[in-house]
Amino acid sequence: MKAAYIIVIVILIAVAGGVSVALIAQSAEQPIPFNHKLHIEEAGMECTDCHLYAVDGVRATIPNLDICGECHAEPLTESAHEARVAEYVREGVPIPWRKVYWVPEHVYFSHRRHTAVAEIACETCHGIVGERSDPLTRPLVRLDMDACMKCHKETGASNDCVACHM
Amino acid sequence: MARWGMVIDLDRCTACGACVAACHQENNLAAVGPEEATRHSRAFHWLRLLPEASGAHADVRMRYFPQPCFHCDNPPCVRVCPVGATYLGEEGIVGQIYPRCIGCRYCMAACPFNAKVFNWYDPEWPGDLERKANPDVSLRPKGVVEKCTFCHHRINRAREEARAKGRKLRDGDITPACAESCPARAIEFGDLEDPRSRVSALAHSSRAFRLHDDLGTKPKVYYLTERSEHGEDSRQRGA
Amino acid sequence: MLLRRREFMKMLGVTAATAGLGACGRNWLVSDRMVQLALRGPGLEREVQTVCGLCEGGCGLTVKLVDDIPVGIKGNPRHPLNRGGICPVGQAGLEVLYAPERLRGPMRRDDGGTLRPAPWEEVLEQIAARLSEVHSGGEPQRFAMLIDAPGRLFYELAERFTQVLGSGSIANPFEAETLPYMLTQGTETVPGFDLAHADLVLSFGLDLFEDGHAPIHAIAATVGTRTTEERVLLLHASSRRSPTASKAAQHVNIRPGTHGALALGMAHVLVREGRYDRRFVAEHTLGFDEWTDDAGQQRLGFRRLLLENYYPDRVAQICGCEPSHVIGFARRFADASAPVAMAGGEAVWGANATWNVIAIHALNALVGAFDRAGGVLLPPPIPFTPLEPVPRTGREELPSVFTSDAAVFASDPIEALAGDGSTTPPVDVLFIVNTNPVYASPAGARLRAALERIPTVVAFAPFADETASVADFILPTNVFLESWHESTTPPSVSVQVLGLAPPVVEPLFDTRHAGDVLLDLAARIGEPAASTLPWRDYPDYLKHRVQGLEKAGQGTVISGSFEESWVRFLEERGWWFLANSGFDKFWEDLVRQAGWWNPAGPRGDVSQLFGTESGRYEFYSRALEKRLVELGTRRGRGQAPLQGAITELGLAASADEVCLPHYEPPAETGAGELSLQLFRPMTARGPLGCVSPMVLEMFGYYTFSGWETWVELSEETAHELDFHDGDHVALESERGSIECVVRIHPGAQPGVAHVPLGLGHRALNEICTGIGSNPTDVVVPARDPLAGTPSLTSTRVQAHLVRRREHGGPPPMHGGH
Amino acid sequence: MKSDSSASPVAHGSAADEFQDTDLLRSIEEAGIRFRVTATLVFLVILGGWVLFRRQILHGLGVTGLNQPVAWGFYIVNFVFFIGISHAGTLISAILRLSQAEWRRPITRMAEVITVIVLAIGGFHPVLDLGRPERMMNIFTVGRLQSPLLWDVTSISAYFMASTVYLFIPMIPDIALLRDRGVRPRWLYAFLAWGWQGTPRQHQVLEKAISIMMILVIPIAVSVHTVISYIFAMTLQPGWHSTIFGPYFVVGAIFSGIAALLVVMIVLRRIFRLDRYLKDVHFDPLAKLLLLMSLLWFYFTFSEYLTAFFGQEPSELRVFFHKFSGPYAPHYWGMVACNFLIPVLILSFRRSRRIPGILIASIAVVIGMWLERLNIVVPSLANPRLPYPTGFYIPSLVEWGMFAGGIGTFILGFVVFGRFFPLISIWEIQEGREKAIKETLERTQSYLPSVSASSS
Repeated sequence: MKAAYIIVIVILIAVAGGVSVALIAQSAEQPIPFNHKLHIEEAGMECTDCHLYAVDGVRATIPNLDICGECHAEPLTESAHEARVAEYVREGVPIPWRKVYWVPEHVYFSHRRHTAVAEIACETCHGIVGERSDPLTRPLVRLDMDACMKCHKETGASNDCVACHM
Repeated sequence: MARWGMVIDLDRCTACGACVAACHQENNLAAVGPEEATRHSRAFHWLRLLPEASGAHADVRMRYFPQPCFHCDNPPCVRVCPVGATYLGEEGIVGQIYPRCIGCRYCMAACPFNAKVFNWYDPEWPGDLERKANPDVSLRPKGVVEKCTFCHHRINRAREEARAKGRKLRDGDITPACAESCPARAIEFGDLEDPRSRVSALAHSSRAFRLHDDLGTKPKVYYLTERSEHGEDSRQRGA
Repeated sequence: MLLRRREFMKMLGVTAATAGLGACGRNWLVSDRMVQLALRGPGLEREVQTVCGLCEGGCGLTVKLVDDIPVGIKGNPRHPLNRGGICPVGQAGLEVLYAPERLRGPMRRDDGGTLRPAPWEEVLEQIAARLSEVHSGGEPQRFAMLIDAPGRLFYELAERFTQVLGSGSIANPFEAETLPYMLTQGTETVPGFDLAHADLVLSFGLDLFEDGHAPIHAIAATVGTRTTEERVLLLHASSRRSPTASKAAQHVNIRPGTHGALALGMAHVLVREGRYDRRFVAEHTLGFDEWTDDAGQQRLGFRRLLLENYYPDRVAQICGCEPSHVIGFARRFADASAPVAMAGGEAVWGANATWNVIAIHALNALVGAFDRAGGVLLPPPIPFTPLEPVPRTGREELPSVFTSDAAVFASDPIEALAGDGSTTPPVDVLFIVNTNPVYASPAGARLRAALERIPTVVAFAPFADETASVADFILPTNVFLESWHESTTPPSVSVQVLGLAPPVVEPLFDTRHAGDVLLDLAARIGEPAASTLPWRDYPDYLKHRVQGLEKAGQGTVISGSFEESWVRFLEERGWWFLANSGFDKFWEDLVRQAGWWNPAGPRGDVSQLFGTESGRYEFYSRALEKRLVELGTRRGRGQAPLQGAITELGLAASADEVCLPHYEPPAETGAGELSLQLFRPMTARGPLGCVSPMVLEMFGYYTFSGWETWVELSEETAHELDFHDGDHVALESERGSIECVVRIHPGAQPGVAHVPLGLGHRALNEICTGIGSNPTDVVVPARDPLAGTPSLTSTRVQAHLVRRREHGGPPPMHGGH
Repeated sequence: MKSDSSASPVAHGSAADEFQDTDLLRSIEEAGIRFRVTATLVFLVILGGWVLFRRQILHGLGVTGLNQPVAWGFYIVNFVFFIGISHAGTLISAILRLSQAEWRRPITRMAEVITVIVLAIGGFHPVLDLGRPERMMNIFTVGRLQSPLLWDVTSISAYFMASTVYLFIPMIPDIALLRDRGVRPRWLYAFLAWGWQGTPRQHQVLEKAISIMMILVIPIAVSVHTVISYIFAMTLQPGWHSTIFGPYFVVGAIFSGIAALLVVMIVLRRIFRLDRYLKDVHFDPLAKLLLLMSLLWFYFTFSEYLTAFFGQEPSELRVFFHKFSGPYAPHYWGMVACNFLIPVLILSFRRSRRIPGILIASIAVVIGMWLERLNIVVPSLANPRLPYPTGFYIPSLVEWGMFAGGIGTFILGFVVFGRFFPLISIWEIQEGREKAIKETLERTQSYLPSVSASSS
């Protein structure tokens, strides 16, 4: 009799383990270790300097080549990684950044509505990226439905399903 | 809050089908193909043109109703949905939440107006037709029920514009795809609760009637009958 | 704020639970294609104005682009023609742009006879060589061109090309019917019908809201831009109970082809009850009362012809309707303040089309509906920069290949090429530009055989359609969204409008606009083409021609929602909109708004509308009399040339009547028991509509049918032939047979089978090939004796069952209970 | 065919020593080749069903015959059909036990087994019907109790729980018997026997449990089928939205339940040669009950369609004539024949109320009741209220495959159950032999005063 119980427990543990491994593997490897902290504090930049459309676009977008190219056409420091950026810029090949913050395909999230209209700071949803010097491999703040709805309830924004599920 | 509704003037509508096509393109519907459409009758639109005949042989008259979802205030489909995938929103929109719908199709059986449709197979667009998809409207996978949404992505967009400009929503800010494409300007859309809006004016006109309003579902799409001098008023002929 | 431990554990727990229960909640069935679609750029939106190139209607469109990818097409609310309205085919513009199997580059037929892709350079060099060979070979008339161009500018460029390299043999196989207006009004083009101000429209055979040259303009003008109370009153006479017929205030179901008789019956009532415009008839018409010709003979007047022959009972017997209908229509027509009578659709597709239209247009003359708001107007041609004449060196006397004496006035270009299938075609090099005659013309099969015998056939088309697949060279053209394109005032529209638009997107494949190719060929051939076609490319040519428009200073670029009456009001008071700063600003405005228009209202002087010798509306057509006498003498009937010509052409009229509006019975060919009548639903507009899956799926949208050609039968006919709704039947004539699905329509006429045009392609792209059937395959064309155009509605067919409806109850056309 | 000459009618003595109900264990002890062959054959049918279901998951519901107006078809029809048969079990065995009808003893377990298996199959059918089966758990995580489908889920799971318990409790003594006889796999019987020693205390508790379950199961069973009818009745569709649906479905369920029970009894009697236990005396009352239910069913059907026709509402009439003279006429008249004509003709005459006759009538009723569900679901969907074209429905291979899979699961369930547990309840038969005769004697004496007064 005990054997049966044991088998069931073992199965459960295996499944849980497998899932957590899968979750960790989900974390993305960035092609170039980008240091947010360096850019914000030393270079004194703002989020919207690189993520141009964070305020007036639907998607904030990851900066493309010519934004990086503005400063990094030639290497500013000696770090090897930064040299690779200049190399990318010279070849004109877009840097294959990995997108870390996802909104599921069936959700319509517009940055402008949150940043421009509701004046929400970037950190609320993206976590304090400014202080991270190592590259982002996993979302700092888990963006799930409960989080969004909780915030919507607090700020009085509509929790009508069709507001986000278009 | 608002109570979105629509008025379709049958006296103006010329059955040209522009609304059917506009809805099809705006909401990324996909054609199901000849085999599925003719042999299995699975072709579907969110807005259909209903032919209704009245009168006998020689002087039969066809009347064409553009029929979107009526977004009833007392919707039979919402009552029966086991998971709350279809629900009556705060502003009167009967929403259909695709990620929650389990595809049991009970709402299709319950809707007296057949306003709900279903993707029997995964929708495909031959060649690279996908690239034309409207990014504002999500693509629905197979197995979920879908319906006319009164183009609520346009409602949200108009609200966003209005809020960005710091003003309230005005009548006429929002035109669904069907109303926008209609050459005869037969479709009006607006807030039924706002007494100054065109829609509520028309909805209270003497010519206004609703299809099967005896069922108590309180539909929010009003039709205006054809005016007699433009042809026998079919309402008197016992539609 | 690292991922908090509690959150991590909770997430782990939830995931374990769901994993354990079979990954519920996660959408693992959503294919990645959908996820990847959502990952576009920032989602920046902009809107661009353009003009629809999918049919001749010339509607103004607004294309919504997100990150430079077109995602939506809607009507341009400011465009004067459609005022924001758009038809289903227009909406499918993006489905045509991204349609599968679009030609990706030029194709050339190798000696093995198969079409192989080839580079542009090589192909153009070879074509240029062939052209200069023909040009210098002393027989320039061996080069001809068939073209269907929605815009005058492109047509004039092509015409210039054929004049300089050939003998001007250029023809539009599907030209609008201009002969009746030329005979009565003396105009070269179809006059404009001012639908925006008419309060009653009497349409014969023309489903105003579905068919015709610009249906969306018709809807917008008669209904869209007006309040419900002012909406137009539509009287409709046709043999089919179409949606427009059901929309009309009154619809009379008449026998096919008898539209002319009904018009004359109404004219009889107008004249007998004296409800016609006496002043207009007296001052501006000819041949109404008895008159003596220059030979001193007393000639029959139109009045007496009407009173003697077309009394309501006889007309009702001809048309198969009630005399009260004829009288009622006439009185309602006369009582209206701004009535206008129009002909189209099945009335102009018969062998007696010209006679029908002459009789119908006579009604407009009787109520004096010329040169007044809501009546018949003649919009002057758009003042483009005129082109200097082509330097003709000894080519004047060479006739165009397409003129032949088969018919009295003109002849069918396809018939001239196709011949009787065995003769060697009169052409060595043939250009076929943006038209598909092998599919669309009843003589398509013979034409196809002829094309195979023509040494060089160059087809300009975006798809490898039926005509292109027979050609030696296929030069892929752009879909209208990919190139500069223009469209001028569609026939029967009273507003002068020019639609001119730059490309909305970069061409998807290696395709070019036909205009660019012609200019490129001219440059390659060198003199004399290079000098007469000096423009660098098509936009350059357009710019050159539009300069004249800016100098003329009339009309305005489409901007803001100026009501046309306001524009005219200002113009009458000397305000000229275009006195703005120079051509470049004008050009930039024109291109941004993709259109110019001039609300050409009444000219104030009626006689300007009549180009006849007498300067009047000729009930008795002198031009027709002159040409018939010529034909009579040429055919050796010297002593009574008129009567000789009548017997020669097999007309039913007597010598007195022939030049007056009279009724000619419709010709009937074949021996079947059903009269085959064709119609064009809204979803069959333009040649490219059917590459879009949406258009095909909603092809019969008002009968819940799609992807199939149907035949509308009346209940009695279906009962006689034992057909049920939904059965598949074959309609046969001596030329072949087509398969259709039976739709029992409660209002259909017994003994008449109505079949929609638009489907039945054998080659276009994989989506529409083999879908439905093409009714022109079974049409046995009788010929219109005057205009020479083949008739589409003169065939009698035999119907027999192919297979029963496979399943369940019939989809009742009239919608059940 | 009287065949009980061999065993003396009255046997006494404790169950353990002279145990003569050996043939009841035949299905367990001699479960040789025939069991394996039938099991594998039926398993293949079910496997075919799963392969088709996998195809449906990958391609979508398009592989079925469902289409735009007719959104429900075979799966819902079979769902109602299988749950209908489930009323064979608990309801009938509970009523027979309640009325202490002695002839119930060999029947009750078979009935309860039918219920449990068919409930499992029927309960799974709505999952087959889902467009997104992987979101099935949404019903529990975000379920809305206001939806008739949720009432349905709750009532069916309650009924399944109740009828499993109601099946298991009376089996405990038999399992203990098997445990004592050392039938392989011993651990199964040891575990399931739950430590039964047959002490009077345990008997008393067992009797009490059975009587509680008896009372409990009847209302649940009635509620299950009323709630299934509410799925249709709660909508506004013509032909569905009528008050008679609740009782109509319950009557239909009992009707098809009895028919299914009779079929199973006859088949098992034939296979396991149980004619010593299932005599005519068992079949005759059930057959009469079937006849009664056929008349009752006809009464309900007649009144439903008369009200629809007499009311002359256009949408109702459209559905009505769709069944009477339209494309569903063969199904409709087939149903009336199978449910009313055949059973009444066969069962109302003693001569034809024999086992073969009963078999024919029962099979006709099972088919008739399946047709009845089809006649209810599809025509109402095929005739929309608005002037849409009339719909049609042609089941596809996948749907037929799933139906065969369902029936296969039913047969497999029985075969496997028969392999491990006795199909007739042994201890009740023995208890019948020992106590039942005395009890019935006392009971009849208690209410027949003249017999007790003469005291002879």
